[in-house]
Amino acid sequence: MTTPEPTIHVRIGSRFEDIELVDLVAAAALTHLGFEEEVADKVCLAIREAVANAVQHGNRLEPDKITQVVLAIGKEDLEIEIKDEGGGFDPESVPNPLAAENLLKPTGRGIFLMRRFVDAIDFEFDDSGATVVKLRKRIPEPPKPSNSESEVEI
Amino acid sequence: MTTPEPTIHVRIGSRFEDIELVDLVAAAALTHLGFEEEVADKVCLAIREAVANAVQHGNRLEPDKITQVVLAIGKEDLEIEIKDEGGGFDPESVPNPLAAENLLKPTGRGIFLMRRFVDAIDFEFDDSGATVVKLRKRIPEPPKPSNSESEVEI
Amino acid sequence: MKTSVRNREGITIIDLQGKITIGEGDVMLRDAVHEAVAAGSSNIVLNMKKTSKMDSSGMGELIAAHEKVKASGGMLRLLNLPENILNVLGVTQLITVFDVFDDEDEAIASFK
Amino acid sequence: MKTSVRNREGITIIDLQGKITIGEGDVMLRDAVHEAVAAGSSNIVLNMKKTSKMDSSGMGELIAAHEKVKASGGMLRLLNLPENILNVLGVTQLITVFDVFDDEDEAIASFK
Ligand SMILES: Nc1ncnc2c1ncn2[C@@H]1O[C@H](COP(=O)(O)OP(=O)(O)O)[C@@H](O)[C@H]1O
Ligand SMILES: Nc1ncnc2c1ncn2[C@@H]1O[C@H](COP(=O)(O)OP(=O)(O)O)[C@@H](O)[C@H]1O
Repeated sequence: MTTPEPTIHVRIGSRFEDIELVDLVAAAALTHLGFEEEVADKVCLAIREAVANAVQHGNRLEPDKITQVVLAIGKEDLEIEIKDEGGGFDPESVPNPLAAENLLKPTGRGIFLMRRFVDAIDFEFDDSGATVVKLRKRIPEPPKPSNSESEVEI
Repeated sequence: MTTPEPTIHVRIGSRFEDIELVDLVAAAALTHLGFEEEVADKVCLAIREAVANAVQHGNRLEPDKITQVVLAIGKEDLEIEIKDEGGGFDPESVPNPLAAENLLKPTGRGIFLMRRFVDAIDFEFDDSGATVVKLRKRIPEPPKPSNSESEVEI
Repeated sequence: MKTSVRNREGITIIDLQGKITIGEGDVMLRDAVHEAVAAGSSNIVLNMKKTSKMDSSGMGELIAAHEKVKASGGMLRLLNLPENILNVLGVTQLITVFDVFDDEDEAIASFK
Repeated sequence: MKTSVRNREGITIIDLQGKITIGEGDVMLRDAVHEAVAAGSSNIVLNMKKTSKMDSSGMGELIAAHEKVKASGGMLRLLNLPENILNVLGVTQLITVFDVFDDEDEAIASFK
């Protein structure tokens, strides 16, 4: 038997202010894992975009619908799952926000930012059609906690 | 139906470094809830002590044993549960660390600190004898997220 | 998020402080720009020196602000973009849409 | 946690930086004090100016350090306690056990 990998499971309603909670918790986990601030900011933005989509498009801001976020700290990778209770969608049909005709559109950059800021992204749709977004990001080496620095001089 | 209350569930193995993860995640939640830094530090210390006991005394640092921490954000209170897979203990028989004969003892201050730094504490023991420590702390008013400050001048 | 508005040489400068993110900061950015335009400002500088983060909703409102100001016959300038925001505007190529300045005097002078 | 050791007028000053908490910081505090005593230091100042937090394990090691130094015929002083650490030492009444200083010169002079 090996030591179980730490996981953080955040369960929120479908309110905008709960997105902030997920962002802060994810930032805490990334700090613990030794991510540099600049990288942590990008991963947090990817998570934030996925949660915003779950809350907004998946759960359509219906107050009783749940958004769940799981952060699983693996040996090499941080795996993040964002799950809603919505009706799913077709990720293939999302237009490219860099195309000239889309550049000035006010929306449509969330999934693009996710793709850019994590190492892997996958969309799954469960039996009810609800969306599970899976993000993966390599944990920096050495994967030690933030208080591991040491220097003893006598 | 009302909006479900946000909950954060952290599941760790029984390693000291995982205590740090719980501390950072709890601090993030307390920041989000608008706790002042000084109060947040105290609540985090109470949580840290309970987790350290779960890891050390409950799970005896056995790598495959799980410690679980749930932070449930209620309307008025933050409820925190810390659960281990140990054999339980008798909280009544824990000596008072302020007594003269205990003042210089190197251990025995954890539960005392928990009692001092939260509003309510309760110990429960499930069928297997494992310990569930329940801590409760009033959420400061107004219970708004940290980014709620606003000031518009035209 | 916190917005405050000041005037320099007929140019409206909106100082933004905090998060321009979904549900609050984005709405406050929109409101501040709309109110400034309604109050007759045509040329606007958004000073983002104290902006801590921006998500795709914030970017959307930034574009909307740009369009709104243009429609009113004025111009929008961005001032003092922090590194992380420069980065997301770069990745999304929105940086090509905006006139960006590091110096308030230069931003003001650019309207002349 | 990070410890570094310096000497002033025959007194050993151990500067502690970071968290004196279970599993790492507590062990490093213990090791630093043991090594200093083994190297012949009898009078020791723990400078906690940059100590960010302390839990009950850290307090336990602080008491152990106190006892260890006393047993070697010396004295231990605490210097520059941050507010939060003063607070937990106050709540547990450990503050009554230690000699606490705000000024390094005074801490050094106290051994004379
Ligand atoms: N969880 C989801 N459930 C349903 N539809 C979604 C979900 N996530 C994304 N979408 C769809 O994909 C589109 C593109 O998403 P995105 O790139 O994040 O941009 P935006 O959210 O600004 O529209 C959305 O407009 C929406 O139609
Ligand atoms: N989760 C737990 N499982 C089993 N025993 C526990 C648990 N928590 C506390 N105890 C018992 O209560 C005692 C007092 O705990 P505490 O006040 O935290 O001080 P310390 O951990 O320093 O001994 C412990 O020494 C241990 O015997």
